[in-house]
Amino acid sequence: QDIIKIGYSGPLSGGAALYGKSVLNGMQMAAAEINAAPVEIGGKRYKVEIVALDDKYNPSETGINLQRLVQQHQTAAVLVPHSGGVFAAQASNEKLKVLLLAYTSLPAATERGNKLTVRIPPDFTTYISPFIKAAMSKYGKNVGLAQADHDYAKAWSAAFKPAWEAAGGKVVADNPMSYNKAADFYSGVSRVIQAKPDVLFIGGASEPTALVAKQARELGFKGAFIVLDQAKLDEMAKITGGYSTLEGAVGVMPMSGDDRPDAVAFTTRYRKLNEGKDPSSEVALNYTAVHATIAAMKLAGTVSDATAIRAQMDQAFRKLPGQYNPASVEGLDAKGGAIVNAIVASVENGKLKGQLLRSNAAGQ
Amino acid sequence: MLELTSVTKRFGGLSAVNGISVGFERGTINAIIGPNGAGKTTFFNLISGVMPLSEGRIVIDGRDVTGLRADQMARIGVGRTFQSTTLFDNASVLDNLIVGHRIRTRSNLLDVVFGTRRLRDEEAACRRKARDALDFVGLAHIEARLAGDISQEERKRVAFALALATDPTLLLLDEPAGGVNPEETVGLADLIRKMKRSGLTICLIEHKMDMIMNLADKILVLNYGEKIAEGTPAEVRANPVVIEAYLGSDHAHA
Amino acid sequence: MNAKIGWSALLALGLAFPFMAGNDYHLTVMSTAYIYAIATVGLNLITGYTGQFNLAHSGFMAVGAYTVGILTVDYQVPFWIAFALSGVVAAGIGFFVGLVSLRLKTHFFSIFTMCVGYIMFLLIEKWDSLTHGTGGIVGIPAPESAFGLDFSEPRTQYYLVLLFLALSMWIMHRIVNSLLGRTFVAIRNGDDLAQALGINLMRNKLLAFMLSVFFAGLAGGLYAGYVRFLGPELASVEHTFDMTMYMLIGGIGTMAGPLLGAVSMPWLTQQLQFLQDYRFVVFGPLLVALVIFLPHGIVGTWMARRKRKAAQQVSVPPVRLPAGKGVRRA
Amino acid sequence: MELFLQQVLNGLTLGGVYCLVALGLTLVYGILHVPNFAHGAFYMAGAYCAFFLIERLGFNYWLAMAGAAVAVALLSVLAERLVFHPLRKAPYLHHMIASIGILLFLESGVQALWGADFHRMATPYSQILSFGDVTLPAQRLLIIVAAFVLVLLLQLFLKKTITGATIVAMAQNRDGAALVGIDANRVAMMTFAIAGVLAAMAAVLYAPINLVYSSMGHLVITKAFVIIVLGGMGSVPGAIAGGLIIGFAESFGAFYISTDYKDIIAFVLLVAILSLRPEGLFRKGAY
Amino acid sequence: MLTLDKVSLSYGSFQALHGVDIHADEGELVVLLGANGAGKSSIFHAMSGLRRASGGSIRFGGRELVGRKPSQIVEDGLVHCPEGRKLFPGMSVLKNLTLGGYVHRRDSKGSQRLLDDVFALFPILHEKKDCPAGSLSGGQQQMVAIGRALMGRPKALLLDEPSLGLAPLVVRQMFEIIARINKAGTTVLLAEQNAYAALNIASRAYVIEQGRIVLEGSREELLGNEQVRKAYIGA
Ligand SMILES: Nc1ncnc2c1ncn2[C@@H]1O[C@H](COP(=O)(O)OP(=O)(O)OP(=O)(O)O)[C@@H](O)[C@H]1O
Ligand SMILES: Nc1ncnc2c1ncn2[C@@H]1O[C@H](COP(=O)(O)OP(=O)(O)OP(=O)(O)O)[C@@H](O)[C@H]1O
Ligand SMILES: [Mg+2]
Ligand SMILES: [Mg+2]
Repeated sequence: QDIIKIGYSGPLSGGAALYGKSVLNGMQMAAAEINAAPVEIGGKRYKVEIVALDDKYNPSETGINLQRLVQQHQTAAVLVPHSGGVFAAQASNEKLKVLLLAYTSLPAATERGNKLTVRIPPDFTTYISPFIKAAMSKYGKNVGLAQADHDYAKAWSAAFKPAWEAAGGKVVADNPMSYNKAADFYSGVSRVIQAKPDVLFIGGASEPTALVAKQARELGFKGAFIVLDQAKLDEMAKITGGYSTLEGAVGVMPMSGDDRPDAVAFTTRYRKLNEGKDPSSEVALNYTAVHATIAAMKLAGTVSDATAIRAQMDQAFRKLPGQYNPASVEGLDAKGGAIVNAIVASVENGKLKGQLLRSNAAGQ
Repeated sequence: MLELTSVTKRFGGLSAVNGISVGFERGTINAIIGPNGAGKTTFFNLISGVMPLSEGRIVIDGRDVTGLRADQMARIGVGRTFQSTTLFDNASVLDNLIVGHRIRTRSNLLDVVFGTRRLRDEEAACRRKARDALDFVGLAHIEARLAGDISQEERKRVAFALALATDPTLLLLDEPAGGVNPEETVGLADLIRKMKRSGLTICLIEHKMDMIMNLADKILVLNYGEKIAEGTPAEVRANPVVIEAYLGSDHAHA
Repeated sequence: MNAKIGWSALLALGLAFPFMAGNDYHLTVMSTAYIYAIATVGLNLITGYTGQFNLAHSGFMAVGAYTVGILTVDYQVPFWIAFALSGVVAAGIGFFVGLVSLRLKTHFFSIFTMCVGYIMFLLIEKWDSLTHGTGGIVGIPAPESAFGLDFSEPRTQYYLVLLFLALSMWIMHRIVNSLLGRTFVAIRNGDDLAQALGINLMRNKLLAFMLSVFFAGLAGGLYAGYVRFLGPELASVEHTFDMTMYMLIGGIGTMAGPLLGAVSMPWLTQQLQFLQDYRFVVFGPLLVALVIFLPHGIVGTWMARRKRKAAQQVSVPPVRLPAGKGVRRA
Repeated sequence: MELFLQQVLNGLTLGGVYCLVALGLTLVYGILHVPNFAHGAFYMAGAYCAFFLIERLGFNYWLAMAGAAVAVALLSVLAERLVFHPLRKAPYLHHMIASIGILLFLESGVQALWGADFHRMATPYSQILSFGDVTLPAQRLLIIVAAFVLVLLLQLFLKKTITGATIVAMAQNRDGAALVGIDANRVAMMTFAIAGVLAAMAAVLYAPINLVYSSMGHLVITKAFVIIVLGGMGSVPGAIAGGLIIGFAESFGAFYISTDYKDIIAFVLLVAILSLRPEGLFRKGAY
Repeated sequence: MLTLDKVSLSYGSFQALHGVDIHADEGELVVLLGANGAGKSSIFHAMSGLRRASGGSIRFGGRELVGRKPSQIVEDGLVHCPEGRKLFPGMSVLKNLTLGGYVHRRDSKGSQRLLDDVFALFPILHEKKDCPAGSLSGGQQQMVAIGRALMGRPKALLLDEPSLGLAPLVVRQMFEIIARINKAGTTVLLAEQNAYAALNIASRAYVIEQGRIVLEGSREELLGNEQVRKAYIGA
């Protein structure tokens, strides 16, 4: 019985360790499931092993780890969950002939033509117009921007602003904040509130996002929140002490609120394995990615030819049995980015209400 | 050669040196004495440019040097030693001394990178100068010892050598015999005389009256930053103001 | 003479390393370590030899890296030209930073430069139009082939970095052992005394500072061509701490120490990868122990012992007779 | 006007927390003559202690604060004994690296023990007070009041008690202190303990309006450094004034200039002030 | 009551004391004479524990002092009033004096009484009791230093060059006070360069050169010794 190794290089220590560990958790959960019934590829039976290395969120260490994973561990695929690491890995992954599973929503990860990259999360721009529709119709046309200031949030707001204006709205305040470096958001939030917005655009990591929402309420803000997808509404509710503070918030439906049967089954499984903790979308998507990678190997009939595996990834996602695809990835687009039919969630009367992003897929 | 006109230094409200005017002749030994805190070290700091003057004028060989920085003063030829000597303890005595002549060299970064002729010549010159200076103070035999391992008196001599390596014309010595025993003090006094013979002008601060009285051509007495007396050892020793403020009856008429 | 043999042996080892290394991973670790070694050797000049502890060093490394990144990606300047500028730009900025900061002494200087480092970091992060902000600079080209060498190959890259490391060491060796180096050391030992010896403090400290950040900039330029992606975290003060640690562990104020530290520590942290979560639980106390028990670093401790021995062989300290004045009491 | 007052209150809140951390740092500086980079980790440890006392053992907020203060004081004293005391004659670079070692150890230790998750500490005082248009959550008021009281107590302790005077005496003249019979080791340990207590209390006061996570100390410690340099190293009034200055600079900067650039404001302020007054605002000459 | 037996002391590689033997009986006033750097202060440092003797033994009232901490030695009743005063410059005169009684802090009444005595001894200090010690003149600072040492209720008092840098008038006053303290029952060890004045109030004296005791004798013996007159009195 041989072993397929899938590498991971991401933060396991320092400030971003929590995030890195959720990603790794999802990967390991998938590996455990596969190993329960070893796969057969090209006539051989395989087990899957996840090899994890810490890169402290530091791109140059990602570069080193990639080399190490490929050359010492002969990993066929490596998952990197941060954009800097992805870009650094892309300097050599083609030469190393290793499949790069990029967990970053930045379109640049796939737009630069790297032939061995798969972008796991969906393109965030698909969320923008349903979010705007939901918030603007009920709460008003003035939006204040108070999102985080890291790369992803910046890309989000850059796409969001023109869309909001195109929908007839007005940006009354634009005040990005350091969610992970600021000691206090009070002044920053009051600066945005001062412009009397109807809607606040917020988002970064869930917990500070929740603080921003909470402080906005404390300062008298009564409108809606548009929450960019990095922040998970369920995790935010834990910080704010329930959904009532988040009344009117629009965001992506968290895994725990996704009532599609595959998602519910996954959530139940995950809770059982993790002391009742809810899975986040990082867990679900990277779980799916590992399953899909193995499926692609099966389709390609090879565990080592990255080009052949990459060519089968789209198919692999499409054909993945529902139980292994809790996040409902429907396939890859032309550039290698995942297509996902997510659920847009809004908080109404203290409860999450969901609506599928593309209702034509509702018949699933 | 050195002319000071109403030199003053104030620290906040305190006048550490207050309106001192004095002149020192070329090739003489001049002592500055006074109680602790009288402003002697400060007086040296002013002459050597370590601190800017609050008021007054300093003229060396007819040239007004008021307001020059310490390194500029050194270039003009003012060398000095410090009340407590700092040497690089982990290097040999010679290595400590080589930098002393740096001031008279001109090689720069480019010379260093390209290893030019000039650099090599100047390094040799510095080495030679260091050896000469060490020879002059009578320590040629310890050039290879670590500076941290030599005795107190040897440190004082190395400090002299370091100052001599800068090719000074005026040498300021702050308590050169401080922490040195009476026997060795005699040796140091001889060394200071030898420097005088070689043409240097010397100013020194010292509490050891026996040494001063035998050595100095002229004594300047400070108290609370003011000049209270100036003159030959005999004059100063007989001066009642000095006896009152500093010498006490013990040293008078010794 | 001994030293020459030692250095030649080290160089030979460096040249032979790719043939001994099992795979490119080892080359990558080594090349990255060399890049940081160049920066560390630079830091050693201002901190170890001149005695001014600069905490903005990684900021200057980032300046060099971004010089290459911005010029090659946004202005299509060939790598080699941009690279040539990386050290110069860092030194240029170093001039202005040094002019203000070098008036301060000891930890005032350190904390001041720490703030300067932060400002550099924040500027890189916020100044989107120039630095691409938090997104970082993507797609930096590998150094163009020259003399028929393809610098996107790990092995040639390794030799390229090694070449610059050797050059840096050689230049540093020249500086440190020249009158200029002695001037810097004199400033470290006591700036009052140095000034009294006619050394212009500001000019020399500034020169040391600019040289030091020149090396940082150069290392940054190499980094840009090697990692080919740049993000603001390159400027974060943690990297300066890392370099300080390399310097201290190897032996601050020595030639070989910082090199040894910078090359060996990354291997140590790589070896500790298996500890995963516990990596720094082990590493932290290790660091403390090293500092307490080997205060002069590995090379420093060894050198001090050797020097003392050599010095004692040269001359026997003169024996002093007791003064024996007066009546010795009964 | 309300908005202005709002910023004043924000500045006081931030300034209060910064003051407490900076005071600990400046007291330790008086003893060590070296900035202690591990102080931020003590702050973090304080928040974690209290959090687990509340969550796992069901302590109430104030008891948890006391528990955290004791625990961090012990931790701080331990660091003094095991690390800084053996290093007391080493150059300051060594202290710095050693304190970074402690920092790495504590942070990764906390992470290994309790995971990297963000935690939220509940406050017993969740009311929101309003004065006209000025909003003030009770916890923020508590921070302001508590910081004020603690600073006052510390001042009284240092000025009015003989034990407090020993700390000041050590900072002013170490040999002199030994000669009147002050046990240098005891005072050093006491100072570290007080610094630990202040850091823990600051953390527990602040945690309910923020989050508890392993790198939470970074931010505060960097600011605290800026503060004690600004105020003059080792100066208690300087640390207080510096804390308030940075607190206000951040709240007003974030509001009136740019939230995005508010961190730069604090650092630029320091760089500007140090360029003009190298010895800080409150330090007269050298002693 | 105080005996030094073959005490040595080194600063790094430099040995400052080479086997020094000294003793002082209860109620004596013993003077240490020696040039700059002879090792007088080093002897005091070894006694008060500021520097650890590298060899030999120091016994005080039957107790070995080598290895004891300075704070314990003060508690034992041996108080050192150092060269250069080592005051707390930013603290008030009163605070400096109060801290002098630190080891007796439990007996605040006794300390209060002693404080009154000190103020009686140095009336000027009472006037200046709220001024920062650093702002006083040299002579006044010396008084604070002696007062502070007295507050430690010394059985034996080590005075290191109390006349250093003081105007002659103040010097004479200082020696009178020292004699008075001694008369009141405190054993005093006095290091001085001002040999003549010191010998005048001394019971016995030692002469130190280069870290070695080279001469010992009663006041009369030393005053009568030709070499001592030449080397240290200068007349
Ligand atoms: N940098 C300074 N800032 C403030 N005051 C100072 C400074 N330097 C010296 N002083 C003060 O100026 C006065 C004169 O000091 P100085 O060191 O010149 O005395 P000195 O005569 O050399 O004494 P000693 O014999 O003890 O060396 C003293 O009162 C001292 O406290
Ligand atoms: N901290 C130190 N480090 C190195 N050497 C020292 C130190 N303190 C004193 N010495 C040296 O030890 C010797 C004895 O010094 P000590 O201070 O005991 O002399 P002293 O007799 O008190 O002189 P003074 O009359 O100047 O006070 C001197 O040579 C001095 O230079
Ligand atoms: Mg002086
Ligand atoms: Mg003495």
